[in-house]
This record gives sequence, C-alpha cells and structure tokens, in this order.
Amino acid sequence: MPIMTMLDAIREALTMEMERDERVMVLGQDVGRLGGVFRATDGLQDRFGEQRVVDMPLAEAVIAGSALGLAISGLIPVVEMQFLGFSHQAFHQIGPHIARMRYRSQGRFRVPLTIRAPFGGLVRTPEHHCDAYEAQFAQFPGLKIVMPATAYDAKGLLLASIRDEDPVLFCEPLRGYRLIKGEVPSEDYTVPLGKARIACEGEDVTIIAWSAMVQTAERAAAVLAEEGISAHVLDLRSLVPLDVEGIVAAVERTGRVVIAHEAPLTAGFGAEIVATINDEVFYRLEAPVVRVTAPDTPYPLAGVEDFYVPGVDRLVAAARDLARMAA
Amino acid sequence: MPIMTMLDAIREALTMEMERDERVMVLGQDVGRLGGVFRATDGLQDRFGEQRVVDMPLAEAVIAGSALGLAISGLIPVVEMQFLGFSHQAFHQIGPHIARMRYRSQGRFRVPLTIRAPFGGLVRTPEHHCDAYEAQFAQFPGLKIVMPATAYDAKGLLLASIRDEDPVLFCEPLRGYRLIKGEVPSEDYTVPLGKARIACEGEDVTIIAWSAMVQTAERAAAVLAEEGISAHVLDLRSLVPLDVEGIVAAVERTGRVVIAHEAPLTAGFGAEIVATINDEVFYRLEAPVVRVTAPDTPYPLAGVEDFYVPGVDRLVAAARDLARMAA
Amino acid sequence: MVQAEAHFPARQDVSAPHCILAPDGTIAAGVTPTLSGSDLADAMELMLLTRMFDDKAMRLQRQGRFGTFSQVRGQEAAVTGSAAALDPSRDWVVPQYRELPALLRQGFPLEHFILYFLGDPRGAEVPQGVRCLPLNIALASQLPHAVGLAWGLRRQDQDGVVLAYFGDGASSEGDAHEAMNLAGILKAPVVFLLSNNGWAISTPRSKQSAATSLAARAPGYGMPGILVDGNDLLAVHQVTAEAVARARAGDGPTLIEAITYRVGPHNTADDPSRYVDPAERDSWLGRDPISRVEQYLTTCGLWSKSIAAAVEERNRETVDGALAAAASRGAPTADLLFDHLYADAPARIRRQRSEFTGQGR
Amino acid sequence: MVQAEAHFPARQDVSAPHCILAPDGTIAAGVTPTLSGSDLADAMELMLLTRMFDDKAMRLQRQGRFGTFSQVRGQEAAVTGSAAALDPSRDWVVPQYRELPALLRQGFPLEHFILYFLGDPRGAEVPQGVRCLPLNIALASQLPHAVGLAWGLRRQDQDGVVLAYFGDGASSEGDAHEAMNLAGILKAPVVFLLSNNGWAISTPRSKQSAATSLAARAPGYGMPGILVDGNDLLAVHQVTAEAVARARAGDGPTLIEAITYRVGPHNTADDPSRYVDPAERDSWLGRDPISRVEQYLTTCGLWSKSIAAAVEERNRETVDGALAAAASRGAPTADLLFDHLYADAPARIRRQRSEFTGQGR
Ligand SMILES: Cc1ncc(C[n+]2csc(CCOP(=O)(O)OP(=O)(O)O)c2C)c(N)n1
Ligand SMILES: Cc1ncc(C[n+]2csc(CCOP(=O)(O)OP(=O)(O)O)c2C)c(N)n1
Ligand SMILES: [Mg+2]
Ligand SMILES: [Mg+2]
Repeated sequence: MPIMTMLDAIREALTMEMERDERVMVLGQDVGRLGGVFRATDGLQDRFGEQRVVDMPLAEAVIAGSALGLAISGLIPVVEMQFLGFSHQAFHQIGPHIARMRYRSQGRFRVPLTIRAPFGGLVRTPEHHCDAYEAQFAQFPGLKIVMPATAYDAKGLLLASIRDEDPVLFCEPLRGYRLIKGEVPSEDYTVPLGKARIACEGEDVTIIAWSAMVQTAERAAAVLAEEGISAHVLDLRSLVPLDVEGIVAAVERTGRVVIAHEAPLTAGFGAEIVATINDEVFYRLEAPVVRVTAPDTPYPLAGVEDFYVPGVDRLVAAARDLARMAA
Repeated sequence: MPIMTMLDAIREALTMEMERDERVMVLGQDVGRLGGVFRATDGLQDRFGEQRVVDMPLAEAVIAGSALGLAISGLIPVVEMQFLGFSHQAFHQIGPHIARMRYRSQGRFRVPLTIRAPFGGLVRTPEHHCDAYEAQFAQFPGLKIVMPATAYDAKGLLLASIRDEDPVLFCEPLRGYRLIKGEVPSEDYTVPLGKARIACEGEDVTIIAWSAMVQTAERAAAVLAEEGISAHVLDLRSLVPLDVEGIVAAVERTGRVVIAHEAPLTAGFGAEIVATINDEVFYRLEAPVVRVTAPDTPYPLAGVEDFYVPGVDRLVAAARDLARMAA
Repeated sequence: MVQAEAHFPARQDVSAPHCILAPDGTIAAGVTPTLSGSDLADAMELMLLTRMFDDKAMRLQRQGRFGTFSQVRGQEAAVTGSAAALDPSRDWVVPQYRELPALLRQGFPLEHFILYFLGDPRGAEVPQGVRCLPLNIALASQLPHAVGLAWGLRRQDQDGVVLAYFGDGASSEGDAHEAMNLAGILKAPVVFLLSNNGWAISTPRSKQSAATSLAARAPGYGMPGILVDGNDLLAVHQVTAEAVARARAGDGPTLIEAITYRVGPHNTADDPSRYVDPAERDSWLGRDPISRVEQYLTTCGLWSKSIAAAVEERNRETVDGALAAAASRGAPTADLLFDHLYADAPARIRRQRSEFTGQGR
Repeated sequence: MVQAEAHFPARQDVSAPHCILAPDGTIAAGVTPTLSGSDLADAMELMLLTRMFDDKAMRLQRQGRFGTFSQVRGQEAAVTGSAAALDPSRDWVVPQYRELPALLRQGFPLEHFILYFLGDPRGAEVPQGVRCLPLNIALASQLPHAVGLAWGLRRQDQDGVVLAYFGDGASSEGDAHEAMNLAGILKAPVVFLLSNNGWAISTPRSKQSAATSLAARAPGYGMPGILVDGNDLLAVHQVTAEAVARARAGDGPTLIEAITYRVGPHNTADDPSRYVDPAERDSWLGRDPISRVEQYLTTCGLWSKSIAAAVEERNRETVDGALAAAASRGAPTADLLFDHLYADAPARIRRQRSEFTGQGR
C-alpha cells in the first residue's frame, strides 16, 4: 500500500470524489491556481476546471453561505476555510443556517456540505491560524465534526463526510499535513463517522484525544511504556457524532482517563467527555478524569507556543500520576 | 426598599452609571428613541443625549468592533446586542478582538466594554431570539460572562461589569425582564463577578443553575420540599470567572448534583461544571452529576418550546432520583 | 450617482424613482405596462388577499390567537410587482420575513405561513415543487444563500432566476455586501430586491446609511442599480422583469431599491407611536399601492364593485380555509424538536428523542 | 463612476488614477507638491529603510532566523505617502500587516516589529504615546476598530484623525462594508486607505470584485472615493492630506484606493511563480515607487550619491540596532501566555499561570 502524507490523502479523497460524482465542487480562498495555501487542492482546477474548483473572494460568510445555496440547488460543495480561525467570520452562517437548513425547511432541503478547515499549533503560523475552536461548533445541533488523526482516516473520513447527507465540519491538523504519514489504500473506502479508533492498546490508563493530539498521546504512551505503564489511546475521530460506546469501553478497560486537547481548558470539548464519562460510566472510574489542555489564554505568538500546546511531557506526567494513584 | 423588575433594575444601573461617569455610552439597535425593543434603555437618550445613547445601523460586527475602538479611545461603551442569537454576526469581533485587545497590545489598550444581550426561551419569540450560546463564548479567553438571575443582582452585577476594566458579556434572561422582581436598593452597589449565590439552602441535593433557570430551580426546590427532599440551589451569577470554591462547597454539602441549563446538552456549559466538579471534588460525589438541559436540537418555534426548555418537572424528577439513590 | 450599464435603462434619479402608475392611478400616455390583463388582475387579487390576511392576523394576534408577525401592509406593490415577474415553475424566491405575496405566488401554502406564526414547526415546511427558501429572521443571512442557489442553477444549466428580498436595515449587514459582491463576480442570475420601507424597527433610513440611495451600492459590485417607486406595481414589475430577463440571459445580477413605506408597526409587538411622525405616515397612506391599481383597473374597465365583491369573497374563502386547515393540524408534539434535523440521527439524538417524546415538561 | 462631493477635488477616472510624479520622475509644470523639502527627504529615507529591512528580514527568514512576514516592497509610496499626511502627535494609524513605514513614522519601534515576527509577544506591545493599533491579521476586522476610535476621539473633542489600511482582498469582507457605512453615518474622522496591490495571496483583483474600481464603493456610504496612483508618493500624500483635512474639519470619512502592485511573494511562505505572470510583475518593477522619487529629488538637487550613502548608513544602523536590541531581549517565557490578558486575572487563570510557568513542555 502506498505511504502518503495526510495532505496527500486529503487531496486524493477530493480527487476521487470529484471524479466519481460530478456534483462535487471545491470552493475557497486560493484553492484554484495556487492549489490552496497548503496545496490540499493542488491540481484539482487543472483537472476539473474553473467551474468546479473555484477561487472565492475574501469573504468567509458568503463562502459558507453560498455553499449552502449550492447545496440547496442540488450540488455537493466542499468548502475550504483557509483556517478554522476565520470560520468565526462565517459563524452565523455555519451554525444557524448550514446546520439547520434541513430542519428549518422541515426536510425539504438537504445540505450535503463539507467544510474543510485546518487548525492547530506548533507550526509557527501568525495569530488566529492555530486556534482550536471545535467545542464552539459542538453547540451547533445539526453539524457533524470530524477530526482525522491519521492519513488513512483523513481519506476515509473525508470521503464519508462528503457523502454524508448532512453538513460536516472537517478539521485538519496543520502540523499533521506533512508530518503525519501512513499507508493509504488507493481504492475507494470510507471510515464511518462516529466510530472511535483504538490507536494503541493498554491496560493502566486511557488517553482520549483527537486530531494531531493523538500523535502526542501515542508518543506519551511510548514513554510511559518504558516506565512500565501501559497506556490505552483512544482516537475519537469525530466529536459529533460522539462514540459514547467506544469511550465507555475505553474507560472500563483502565478506570483512569486523561483527555488531551489543544483548545483552552474552560468549556473545551474535553469537558463534554468528562461529563459523558460521568453520565455513562461514573462508577468504573478509579480516579478523577484529568484534562491536559492549553491554558485559558489566547493562542500566543509562535515564540511561546511550545509552552501552550500540551506536549508529551505534560501527558506523560498526568498519565503517570493517574496510573500510580491508589484505586 | 423598592420592588423592581429585572428590566427596571437594569435600566437603573445604566442610568446611574451614565450619571456618575460621563465616559459611559450606550449603543445598539433601537436603543435611542425607542428605548430598546424591551425598553431597557427607555428614557436614556432623552436624559443623556444622542451623543451618548446611539442608535446604530443594523450591523452587529461593527457595533461590537466600533465599541472596541471607542474603548481604546478612552470611553466606556455599553453595547446592547438586540439578541444574543445575533452576536454570532459579531463573533469574530467579540472573541478574537474585544477579548484579546489588552493581550494583543501587551497591556497598552484597556477594554472596559460591556455587551448586554438578552436570551432564553419561553417568551414566544421568533427563531434565533432565544438560543443560549453562553458556552461558545466561554471558549474566548479574556471575556467575562455574567448571568444575573435576580433583579438585585442584575443591577449590582451590571454596575460591576461596566466598571470592570475588562470586557464582559452580560446575558439577560428574556423571560425574566418583567417576571423576575425583587427588592433593589436605590443606592449605588456592586455585586462582585465570580462569586456564586446560594439561592436556597438545602442538604440532600444541589441544583446548579444560572440566569432564568435559577427560578426554575427554586420552583423545583419548593416542589421537592413538599416531598421531603431538601434542595440546595446555587446561582452561579457568572460563568467566567467561575466560582470554583462556591461550587465545591455546594457539592460537599450534598454529594449529589443536578446542573440545569437552557442550551443543548453537548458541549454546553454544564459539561464544564461537571468537569470542574470532577477536578476539584470528585471524591465527595455520591452519585454521577446529572445534567438537565435542552436536547441537542435547535431552539424550536414557539409552539414546541415548552418541550425544549427544561421545566420544573424535569428538574424535580432528576433531583428526586438522585436524592433517593443509595450512596 | 447610480450608474447603469449602457444597455440597461438608466433610472438613477434618487429624488424621483422610476414610476409608471401615478398615485392618482393614471399612467402617462403612450406607456405600455408590462403587467396587464389577467396578470394584473391576479396581482391585484393577491395584494387584496394579503391585505385581508394582515388585518385578520393582526386581530387574531391581539386576541392571543396568532404569534408575533410582520405585516406587508403598504408594501404590497413592491413585493407583488417583483414576484409577478417570476416564473414559479423555474424561478425562486428567497424571502426575508415580510414577503407573503411573493411566497403565495410561488405556491407556498398560506396554511403553512399561519402554522409557522402559530409556532408550529410544520409550518416551516417548504413543499416539494415550491421554489422558495424558508422565511429568514437573521437579517441579510439569506442573501448568500440566494447567490449560491442562483450559481448552482446556472452550474446545472437550469435557466431559473433567484429573486432575493431584503430590507433597508438588512442592507447594512456584512452579509449583504459579501453576497452582492460575489453575485457580481459570478454574474449569478439573482435579482436583489431591497424594500426600503423607511424603517428598521425604530431606526430610520437616515440612520442606516449616509448614502443618498442604497441602489448607489450597485456600481461597487459591478452591477446595475435601479431606483423604483415601490408603491407602483407597474414600475416594480417592469424593472424586475427587465432584471430577470438580464439574469436569465446570463448578464448577471441587479440591485433594485424599491422606495416604499412601512405604514404599520414593525411587528405585532412594536409601538411605532414612540418614534414615527404621524404626518409622515399619513402622507404615505395617501400613496397606497392598492388603491392606485384599483383606480387604474377601473379606468381600464377591469374593475367594478361586483368584481371587487367576488374577489373579496374568494379571498375570504382562502383566508378562512387556510386558518381552518392550520387549526385542524392538531397541537405540535415534542417529536417536532427532532424531526428533519438529521438524515440519519446519531445515537445520542435518538436517545434524547425517546426521552423527550416520552414525557412532557 | 466615483462621484466626489462638490468641494472635494474629483479624481474619478478609473483608467487613469490621480498622478503627480510620473514614472520617469518628472512632475508637470506648475504643480506644487504637498510633500517637499525635508518632509520629502524623510519620506524617501523611510522608504529606503523599509526596503532595506525587507531585504534583510527575507534573508534572515530564509536562514530560519525570522518568522513568516509580508514585505511592503513595491508598495512603499502608498503607505509612506499616506502616513506622511498624519501628525503622529494626534493622529492614529490602524494597520493591516503590510504597513511597516506607517508604523515607524508613528513611532512604533522597529525592534518590536522584529520581536513580533520572531514570535515574541513582547513585540506586540504598542508603547505608550505611540498612536497605532496592533498589527491585524484577521482581515478587515481592524476597520470597525478604526471607526470606533475615530468616533471616540471626536466624542472627546480631540482633533485626531485615524488612517486605516486594508487590502483589495480585505475589501470583500463584511467588516469593510459595515465599517465604511458606519463611518459615513457618523461622519467619523477616518481615512480608509485601500492598498490595491492586485493580489490577495493568489487571488487577483479581478476575482475579488466585478467593480471597475473599489473606490466606487464610496458613494454607497455617502463619502467621497478617490483613485490614486499608489506608486506616486506625491499624489498619495496629496489626496491623503486633503482627506485628513476634511476629516479633521468634521466633514467625514474618505475612501482612497491606491493602485499599486505586490512585486514580491504574499509572504515568506508563498510561491508566486505558481500564479503570477512574470511579464505583469516586470512591468510593475519598472514603476518602482522609490526610484521615481530618487529621480525627482535628484532633479531638485536634494539627492546625490553622498546623500544616498549617508542615508544608507543611517538606515543600516537603524536596522542592525533594532535587530540587536530584539536579540538582546532573551527568550520569551511562559509568563507571556498570561501577561496582560486581564487587568485582574481570575483565580483559575492565576492557578494555571503557576502551573504553566512552573514547568516547560
Ligand atoms: C442579524 C439580525 N440582527 C437583528 C435582528 C432584529 N431585527 C428584526 S427585524 C429588524 C429590522 C429589520 O429592518 P429591515 O431590514 O429594514 O426590514 P423591515 O422590517 O423594515 O421589513 C431587526 C433589527 C435580526 N432579526 N437579525
Ligand atoms: C479573515 C481572514 N481570512 C483569511 C485570511 C488569510 N489571508 C491572509 S492574507 C490574505 C490575503 C490578503 O489580501 P489583501 O487584503 O489584498 O492584502 P495584501 O496581502 O495584498 O496586502 C488572506 C486570504 C486572513 N488573514 N483573515
Ligand atoms: Mg425596513
Ligand atoms: Mg492585496
């Protein structure tokens, strides 16, 4: 099987789906001639033409809002938000309209729309380019939120997202675009939304993560293994739908849980996972769940981002403390 | 002491502060001649003039964004967002700019700006007028979020918010404007941000709520009392800063906790409270915390909103089950 | 100041918007209206229908038997004249919330409109085959949808045109700018119908923008801007029909500013006596869009007491029938919180549905 | 198409923006430039300084010793000429991110600019007394701030004017519309300087809007719109000085579109060879804004090899000095995540600070 970067896997999914279904369109800032600022859409305009791969003006609200109109007309838009940070400019379109149009029209209008958006830190980008805003979107009923952590999943989840009849926010980890690599089948396959993945099996402590933080968790697991602590890493893959059964099984397995995310602590999606564990599997907890997150401060300039984004050390320390705690 | 509605208390706070500090300005849609669609600013323009009480064009982003500029110039703007639901149109201004300008300028620019915004259901308003989006704002470091539940607090917290050196989102419960009444001293007083209030003392189960849901919790406590169950009601008053000590004390008191909010379950602010309890006082829990919230669906049209917003019955049922559960 | 492209009739004098049918019901000699005969009679009947409905619904609302809603009263010509330029079998309407005549002409059931304002989610259903988007409360957010829809039709080689309504208030929103700019770039087949009724709740047009006319925005998007007397059914129809024809021919979007007036309250919760100058309002009552057409039709021999009575009878049946149909639907249930949210609801939602529909409040 | 108010010089021909200093460095007989003498020499020195800095920083970036940043190369006249119309002791600059000359003229330390692009939060500090807002990455979001600031100055009877920069790309954002519209309503003392450099990353101006000129948006906000040759320092200065004077006099805002060209990459991460036509780029290199002024100054006897050498020497000291000062600040610490976020940090933040500053990663 070919080894691919996550970025190549994403591009392959886009290419295959545009090939397979001519209703699929790609639109966003600089997605055409340039192929996107990260080259996720490189070559697509040459192959599928300017009608289907469209450079949009610098206006996120109408990029999202017109994609909703395209969906209503019967097309299948895939929007690239240049950065998740700028999806705030389209926030009023994404939640109250895109996520609700099916409901607001009582089923008349389907919205098979995907918004791809890179995010996440440690790649020395300017302000607003890294912020992990996923939890804010999780308060938008009707919107699915997908968070691939591997190249394999990036392709399979993106194909599933584009084919989903409902709108999906597909968040791509900036620092994974070229660094995350793996085997990616060249055929057509989907990975179902709402099914978590066991990234690494273990017995002592569970680390729950998504997107690039899964890799940090896997590295932490390797360090912990050297210390004789066996960590179980659960990659959620999607936040909505949330794989509650998968979470329950992982908690039952170890009784001790660390949740890691790049967003600030307060009201981050980690809180929802703690609450879900509390709801579903409270009595199996041997210790309080630990959240390892960014502090409640803005994503900073690049010179101090290493202090901000949870690193292997903080995950190891949290998991070690948990594993050593008496039950 | 005069008995006032919450709306009158808010208007009194605005009037007093404009009187006391001529840097204070009120701006928003229809706040002038009309006095606001709910009359919160009634009479202010007559009293303080068109320069200080300003009808703004229908454009939330520039209402918020220009208020930031006013603050930078040395004034103290109090913005009325006609409804919290339309603060999404200004979301990119509120989080990434208003909440961060002090940080982004490394302390040069202070942002003593208050955004008042009504929200909440059960008053038969159109779409987008009721949505409880507070949790989305709680992911904006730098922004305080205040949630009065009584007329007394509305005045004292609003005065504290306007005087706060940092930006505050001040959320007002629509259905409380005229229905919530209480004694309100006519003098100048503030209620500190970040200090919860015990709305009702009890021993068996704690109900944590904010804004209009506190009243529902108090009603539930009355019903529970008839059944011999003693409920302790904690009114958070502000979500940021969060009164962690107050929450800990309330959990320690009863060991059983219900959290009630109007927003959808997933990633609502209730999740953060569950997670905070997990962090701070896990071992004192006698049962899993229970969240009583709206479902993960959009705020619906008025004809079915009674099914949507948690009512006394759902709170009573949850608290009763918890109280009766063996420890 | 408003510059139209060469091949497009220029009607750019802000002080005197394009007008065909004078307030006294006369038209200039030699002018042939684009709306005439049975189409004109239909438009008249539709305006009378919504006027009747506005009155009825306001009475019901006062009795607590109808929800908060906004009448189209006084603005019937702007909405009806523009919608009458569409072919409902291929063209679309994208409404704000004050465009009942346009929705009805597209085939949206009055019964649904009533249900919607009774708070029943079933009223939000846009029936298959009816080419309109749902009522839109979040101002100007409908305009990006309209542009995308128009673009999508064109991409699929359909020749439909989208007529998008918005208010003078909504024109200040960023979404209005972004949408018109994109439409210009794409040459999307969309007509922007700005109903300038003088008010956004209590905010007068003068506080909404310092622009002499809002149609003056059009050159900034590379499209023609047209000012029209919004209380003149014939003029509105004419300029819209021209704009629709241009859009259909692939010549791109148009911005039409229809100058009209909100003679009633903003909605049933509003008290305009706090901010409206009664003299201004009265002067506009004298420019009623319906009586103008009535006089003209009478002159043409197409209107009489007996025709009026028959129309009133039909309209009353329509209104009463729709009210009765809506009433017969039965109370909405908690299932309506969940129906149609997802094509395939996630497990958590399915569980919530069973919890919420198992119990009331 | 761009209509200026009567008392304001009309320069509305899109095909020929207002120009004083021709590309060959000559000015028409009888024209008296508004920028001359030592002010002109200062402007020249400033343009040369940022040109030198652009080169230096690009080299450092290529060696991994500087962050991703956007050069002002080729656009120096548009930025410097406009900023030179301000009085830094009372007027303000609201930048996008490509306006280093304007920041420096206001007194913002080059050292801070360097620190900022080294990723050090201390570089974001706007020193007391320096009248500019922080660099702004989120496009067009600075424009509402600029309008509010201008409004606030006026409210407090200060006579400062705000000069707000934005790009042709940023002009498509809703915030640009809302801000210009509000400025028109308030007659706020703000000058909108739109640097139309032909590109928004890879998106050409032609895909940004169908408007013939972006200055054509001004009448839609009730303000004058001016087109100017953005590579002509004297013309930019003149129109900005006039706009600043109008603003100061209480006559409201102006939109100036400066036609210029981004001759380099969008930023250090960009590869313009993928989308820029080299012939187009080369034609603009022949219209360099600095050499035009050099020729003119030479003709006036204000420039010579020795003056140039002295200026270069001073500029080199400035650049090297600022780089050295930035380097001497020491590595930024985790405290900088927390400093200056709140006036009075809540307990939870204080606890996080002690956790995060107690340990590294
Ligand atoms: C984004 C947004 N902000 C605020 C409101 C509240 N609101 C409802 S109607 C209205 C005035 C609308 O004025 P206009 O667009 O002129 O339409 P009209 O009511 O005059 O037909 C306002 C401010 C809203 N619905 N949406
Ligand atoms: C709101 C927002 N959307 C997207 C981006 C990403 N981005 C950075 S620069 C740029 C192009 C800006 O073009 P323009 O305004 O013309 O300024 P220029 O770079 O040409 O000076 C884009 C799309 C951003 N910074 N902000
Ligand atoms: Mg209006
Ligand atoms: Mg540009």
